[in-house]
Amino acid sequence: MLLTPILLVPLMASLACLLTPSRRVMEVLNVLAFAVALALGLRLLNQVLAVGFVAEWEEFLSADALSAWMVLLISAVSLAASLYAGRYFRRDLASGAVTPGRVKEFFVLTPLFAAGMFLVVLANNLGVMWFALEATALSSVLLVALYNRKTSLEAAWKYVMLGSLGLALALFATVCTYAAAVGLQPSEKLPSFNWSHLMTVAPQLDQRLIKLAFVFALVGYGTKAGLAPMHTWLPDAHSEAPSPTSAMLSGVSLKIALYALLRFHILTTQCVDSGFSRTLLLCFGLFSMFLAAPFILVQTNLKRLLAYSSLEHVGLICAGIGMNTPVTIFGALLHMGYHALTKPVLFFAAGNIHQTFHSLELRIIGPGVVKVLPVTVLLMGLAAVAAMGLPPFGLFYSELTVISGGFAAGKTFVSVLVLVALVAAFCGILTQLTRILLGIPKRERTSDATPWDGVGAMALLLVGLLVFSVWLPAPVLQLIQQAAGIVGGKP
Amino acid sequence: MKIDVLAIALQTGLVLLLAPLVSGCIKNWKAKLQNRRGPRVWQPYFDIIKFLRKDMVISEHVSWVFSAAPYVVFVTSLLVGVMVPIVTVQAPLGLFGGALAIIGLLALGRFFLALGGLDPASAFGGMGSSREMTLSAIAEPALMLAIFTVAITAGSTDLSRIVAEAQGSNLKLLNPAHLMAFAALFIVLLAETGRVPVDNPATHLELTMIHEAMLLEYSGRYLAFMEWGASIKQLVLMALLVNIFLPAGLAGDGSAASLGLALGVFLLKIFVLSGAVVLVETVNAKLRLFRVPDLLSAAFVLATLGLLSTFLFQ
Amino acid sequence: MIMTSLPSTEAGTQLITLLAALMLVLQLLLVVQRMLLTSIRIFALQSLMLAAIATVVAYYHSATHVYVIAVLTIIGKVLLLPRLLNRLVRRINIIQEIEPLLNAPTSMLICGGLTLLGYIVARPFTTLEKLGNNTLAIAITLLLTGFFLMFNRRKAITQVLGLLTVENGVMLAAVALTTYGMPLVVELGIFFDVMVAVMVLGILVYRIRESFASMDTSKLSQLKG
Amino acid sequence: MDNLDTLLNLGLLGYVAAAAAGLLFFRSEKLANLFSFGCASVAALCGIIFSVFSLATGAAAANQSFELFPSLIPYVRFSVRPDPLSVFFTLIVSLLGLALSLYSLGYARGFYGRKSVGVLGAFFNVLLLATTLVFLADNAFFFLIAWEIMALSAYCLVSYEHEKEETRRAGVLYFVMSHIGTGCIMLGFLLLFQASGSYGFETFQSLGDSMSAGKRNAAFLLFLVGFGVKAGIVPLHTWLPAAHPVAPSNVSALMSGVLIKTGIYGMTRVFFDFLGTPPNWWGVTVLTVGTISAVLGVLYALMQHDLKRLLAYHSIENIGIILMGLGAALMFLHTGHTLLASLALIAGLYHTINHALFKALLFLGAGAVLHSTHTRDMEEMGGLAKRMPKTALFFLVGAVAISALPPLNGFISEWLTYQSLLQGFGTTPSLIRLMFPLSGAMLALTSALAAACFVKAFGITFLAQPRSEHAAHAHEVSFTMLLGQAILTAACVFLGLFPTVFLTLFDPVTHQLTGHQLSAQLSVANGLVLSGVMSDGGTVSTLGITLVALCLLFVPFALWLVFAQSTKIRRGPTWDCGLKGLTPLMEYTATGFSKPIRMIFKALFRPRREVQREYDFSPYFAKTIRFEAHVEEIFETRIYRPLNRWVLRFSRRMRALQAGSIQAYLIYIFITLVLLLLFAL
Repeated sequence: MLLTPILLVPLMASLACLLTPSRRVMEVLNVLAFAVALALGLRLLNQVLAVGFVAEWEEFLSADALSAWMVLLISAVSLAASLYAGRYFRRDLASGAVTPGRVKEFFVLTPLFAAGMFLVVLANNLGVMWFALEATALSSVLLVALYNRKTSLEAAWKYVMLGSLGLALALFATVCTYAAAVGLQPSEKLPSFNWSHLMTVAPQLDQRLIKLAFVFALVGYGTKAGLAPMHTWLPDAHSEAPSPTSAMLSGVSLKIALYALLRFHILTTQCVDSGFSRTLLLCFGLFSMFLAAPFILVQTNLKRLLAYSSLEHVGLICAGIGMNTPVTIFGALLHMGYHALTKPVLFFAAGNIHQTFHSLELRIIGPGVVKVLPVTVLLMGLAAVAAMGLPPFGLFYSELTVISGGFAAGKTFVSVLVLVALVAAFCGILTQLTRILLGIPKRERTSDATPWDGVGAMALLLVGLLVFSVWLPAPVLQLIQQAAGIVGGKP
Repeated sequence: MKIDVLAIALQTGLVLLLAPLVSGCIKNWKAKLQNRRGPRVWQPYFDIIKFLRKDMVISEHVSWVFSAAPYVVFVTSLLVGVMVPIVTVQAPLGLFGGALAIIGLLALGRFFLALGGLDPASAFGGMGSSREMTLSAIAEPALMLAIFTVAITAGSTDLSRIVAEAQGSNLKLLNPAHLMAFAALFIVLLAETGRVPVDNPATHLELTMIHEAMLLEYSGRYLAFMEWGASIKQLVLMALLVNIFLPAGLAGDGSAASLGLALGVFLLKIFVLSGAVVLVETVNAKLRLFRVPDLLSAAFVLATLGLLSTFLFQ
Repeated sequence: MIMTSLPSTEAGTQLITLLAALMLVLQLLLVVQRMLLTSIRIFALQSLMLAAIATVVAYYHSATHVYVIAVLTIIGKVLLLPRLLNRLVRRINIIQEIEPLLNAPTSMLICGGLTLLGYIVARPFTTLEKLGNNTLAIAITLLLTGFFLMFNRRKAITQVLGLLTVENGVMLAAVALTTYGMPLVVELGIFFDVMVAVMVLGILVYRIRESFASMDTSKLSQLKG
Repeated sequence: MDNLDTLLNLGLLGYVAAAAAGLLFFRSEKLANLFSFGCASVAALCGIIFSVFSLATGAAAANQSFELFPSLIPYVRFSVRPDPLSVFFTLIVSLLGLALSLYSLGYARGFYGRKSVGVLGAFFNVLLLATTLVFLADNAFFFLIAWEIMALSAYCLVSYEHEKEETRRAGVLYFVMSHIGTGCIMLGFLLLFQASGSYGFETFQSLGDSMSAGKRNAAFLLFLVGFGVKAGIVPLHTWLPAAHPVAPSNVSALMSGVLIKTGIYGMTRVFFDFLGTPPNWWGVTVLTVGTISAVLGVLYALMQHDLKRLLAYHSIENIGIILMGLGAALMFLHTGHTLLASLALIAGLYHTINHALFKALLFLGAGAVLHSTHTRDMEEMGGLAKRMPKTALFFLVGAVAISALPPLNGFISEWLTYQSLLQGFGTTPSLIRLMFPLSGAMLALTSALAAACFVKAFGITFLAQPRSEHAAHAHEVSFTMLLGQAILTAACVFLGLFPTVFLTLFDPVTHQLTGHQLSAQLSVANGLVLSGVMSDGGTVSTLGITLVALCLLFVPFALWLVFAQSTKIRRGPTWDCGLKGLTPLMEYTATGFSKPIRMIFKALFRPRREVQREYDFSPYFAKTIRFEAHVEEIFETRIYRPLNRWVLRFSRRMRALQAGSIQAYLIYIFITLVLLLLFAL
């Protein structure tokens, strides 16, 4: 009995927050919930390594290596976000940017959002996975629209419209997959729609239907994952949402949609042996990376800059998996972990800057933030160095693994494209952040700049990132290799 | 290849004594050509002795570099004098430096001369140094290419080997490569020693001087060393030119008779070359400063043609 | 239920094909429709057709849980949703839909093209359908035209309607392709999701209406670059 | 053997301890300064002892690799292989590390109160550590990690004084170009990894022969561009004159002295060790690039009146000279003349260490001048020789060395380069051999122009009258700064006078790369004289020349004895054509000094000058005249600025894609879906 508590704990926290009036209690509840979820995630990790496939409620909930790795990511990012949210909303309330009702709404919806994500990852049935993803979409819409400003409403509207459309297409893909399963044994009343069962029967499925299903899944779940032509909602939603939410959105919710897409990818590679789904993933991944670079270069809004950088990293993960060799998939999954630890720090720092300068426009923030918020800028600098893929941090290692895997597998041209996109993004981020972080501030900032704010969450994540960059513990390594095996198509 | 101190001493003395004579002759013959009586041939000796005896007036702005410059110029010129084969095939100091070392030492002398010009904080000294360094920089590639042409045929930059190789085969000068190299080196000689087409040694207009402008602030024995160094440098370049391209008459062994003969032949050759220089000086007017690079690039083209012809017309 | 005494599945297939065709016609009507309230009514009618198809399928395959789906569709999509949307429209009192992105003739042309595309895509799968031939093609066409409707209109409500028709198309495919429909828990999940989605959209439309004083989505374009 | 490795570990740990100390004593500046730079000099000393002993005793030749610390990540081994080439470059970085750390002890005092010295010390040590690891790394992964950390710490040091906008822009330009270079290097190593299957350098050994020609040439070009950006060869050099002047002086000395050499190390390691026998066009390309870099480097240096910018351009020139040596060596390897290749390689490497020494010395001198006059502009200096005599002497020694004038080390390495170019003429029958003498002539032009440039640099900065208040009140710098400069001066003089002694250290390096040990052949008359490799290609002995020069000094002394015994020396005003006395404004300025060269090379510089005159009452006598002269940096204006403008314009046009209307976004998805349905199925 391990999977259901992971789901129930956040739900209980959400309900509890609904009932308690005081904000302090809600903060503590959230942090506790996600701390417990993280602990459970770690136990799940050990169990998955031992058993390989954990199932409950006669296989309604199941967890293999890939989902265990996802559970870890979700709980880590959510814990960091909830740690940061406490101080963040205290300052927002003080400055009147948000009403207590909305803060309560935040503390209720965030665990719901996380629970939805846990369900996506733990659901064995594709339909339930779709349902869970729809739940996360709906809960995060109201989080994006928390500030009730004109722009955040606009961002929420686009987020919900594009999201729901994407999920409708994904539903069609689920229907087609189920139809293929039904087509296989017409006699049996209701064949089981569990993913594990589908995997066993995959080679006999009707190839054309599975390919149609993958196309719709790619466009549907791709929209939720923010792949290139369908990414347009991503910068709006991430820049308008409150920082803890945009950290969760950017850090892990994109990867959950990518996880769903991967389930279809694995199914298609099992059924259609040609590299159909692989080449599509690769093309969309590369397109996302190359599309992100120009936007980063001429970006005027800080959070949109970070959103496009997330788009680029998701593109890299997608391309890594698209190259479909054990090394590149291992690199891509590892990159998911490192990115999940790095991106929230950047968003928390952006949150601090937003609350101090009351704007996200790079022109208004202007040079010299280091003189106003020295500690935040130091941590943001370290996270930016990591996000740019420079050595002391793990992202360099995972990016190089993906590219060298591509070279070893003979896909030279594609790997060169990946490297070119990474260098372009590096130049963009460096020029933009240097312009605002270093130098002397234009006009003297008022007193409301409290340098030591929200530093705890950021420092925790950075220390985690540094530790995992240098030392990759054996169980985590084994888990990722197992997950890579699953994605790579070995059962 | 060993160093005998006697040969060094003798050659130093010879160079010291001969240099003022050569510049004196040139001044004298030039005056005669312009049907003036001109200063007597021994005048430079008296000038040097006069300068040595006079008191020195040094500008108050200068640092120690100003007083170090004359010694550096004088000693580098003497060193080069000893490295060049004048009367014997094997130059006394040949082991310690070949053609490249000579170019380097001349450059060192020029470096300190230019610094000496800049130190007294006068516009003329600055102008002289700037022009001197520029023109010598433009002349350098032509000089190096000419040396390369000659060195390639001899397979080494060691002057004695070059002279020995030139002496061995018959009249080398007719070979087109050597002819062009000689012409290029002659133009470089005019530029390096500040002769008319490039710079007028006898002018009093500070704005037109190049070499003399740097010496304006010098007086007394510093001026003597500077003048003497300049004339030694002139003698050395002429000797270089003459002995590489017309190596006839250089003494192989150290016997007195062959040395005497070699000295006679050397003096003849030097005076013929001085005559040529005087002729060029009287015939040409001084070029504008920014026309001199064209002259020197002509020298560079000549040297390149010389280099090409080493293997084209073999 | 009048259809109790139908003798053979062949008649059922014809009935389903007829109902599906009717759904397609309603969809095309929706594309050219100007009035908001009538659009909502057309959507309700379309959902009714879907429920009818569900009952026919349930009857022929005697699958009890498909009946539940049909009933839920009727309650939800035919009664509840239109009433919610009507109340929303009346409270925001916007009646007339101003000029859509593409005028009527071009829209119709595009819908024709999309129908052609639907058939091309659905052609290899005709063998799979048990009841009613090429309902999958109609389902895909409904999906694509619903999609087209979403970006052809400026009004938020019409965009929601477009989304719901897309969802109808998917449900039609579910009914047509799978002989006994999807497992009940999945169907329930999908149904409740649609309900919650519309409620959330309602909240958002209301809030946008409050701060923007108009439901024209072209005003929602400040976030650039 | 193992005590050498422990010495190396001690050195590396020393840097780490120094960096940690810098951060630890963040609060108190004196402690941070003392500990970080003190430990750094001790670590550098260990490095020197390690490299000299392992080169001298041939221990480096055994070149077995050992692991610094166990790696906890798969596929990565932090292994180090001190083979002769790496140890030679470690010697350079350690020698400079020692001198610069001592110098920084004094220099950092200038930052007390203004900036945090702990951070400077920390990053300084991280840079030294990363550079040493770059030289010693044994597999591509560790090399790239050390390379990127080096670039990152150099960026942090360059933008140390980030208050000025110019510093930030230079820092970004440096890091962007360096990262693009690193991208190329990464691709090169991946091509090798693809061919060899593993990251270790030992598997890359002469891998070129087994690779396909296309991949081999691609790898060569990638490495040339990648390492070329870091070395600063001409088309890729624009970051160098921007980054060096703005960095603190001890950092720009380190960057100019060592960081550029990592590019040279990379090229040597890859071209000679990995890519097997080179085709002819490789050598020709490197030689041409070297020649162009040398000539353009010195020409642009002449036009500068910012002292550190002038020195930065000279780094480009000297890198060009080094590349000439390497290019010639590659061409000889192609034609099989391994003996000549070793000579050319020795010339290149000898000039690498020479340049490291005298360039660092000059930057330290410039730093001392900047420290006391608070300006880099030469037009505001002058007369510093009397006020800062020791710095002036050290700067003069540096200037003489860099202009390749005889008694010092610059002359020796250029002499070796000339010898290899000369001997190269006979090696190939084809017209290519014409390149050797022509590049020799260009080398001569370069060194002559360098001499002119350093007459300007030394003369305008140190001689004549001070042109500004700052210069007038300049004072000599502290003892440690002078000590740093003294060490480098001593090294320059030693390398100049005793080349044959130093050449013995080259034997293991040339033996590893080209299979020959030349030091015996090159030293004649028991080490007094240095000779070319051909039987009697020409000899030179700087020691001999200096001794004879000292003897010849007797002649002026004798003349003084005979004639000038009773003369007196009087100090008088400089000749001013009878005006009422010379003011500092009448002196020759840096711009004036380089005027003739600017006129001769008009086509290259395209000089622009604006003169604004302000008249008071009569149109004939201007009240104030403002003169402004600009020289156009063609690479900047022709290549980099248009490229930058085009990229930004393209990106702004891409921004239109995200125009804000939800209809557009829906259309994007619709089109993707339709296209996929039509074509992908």
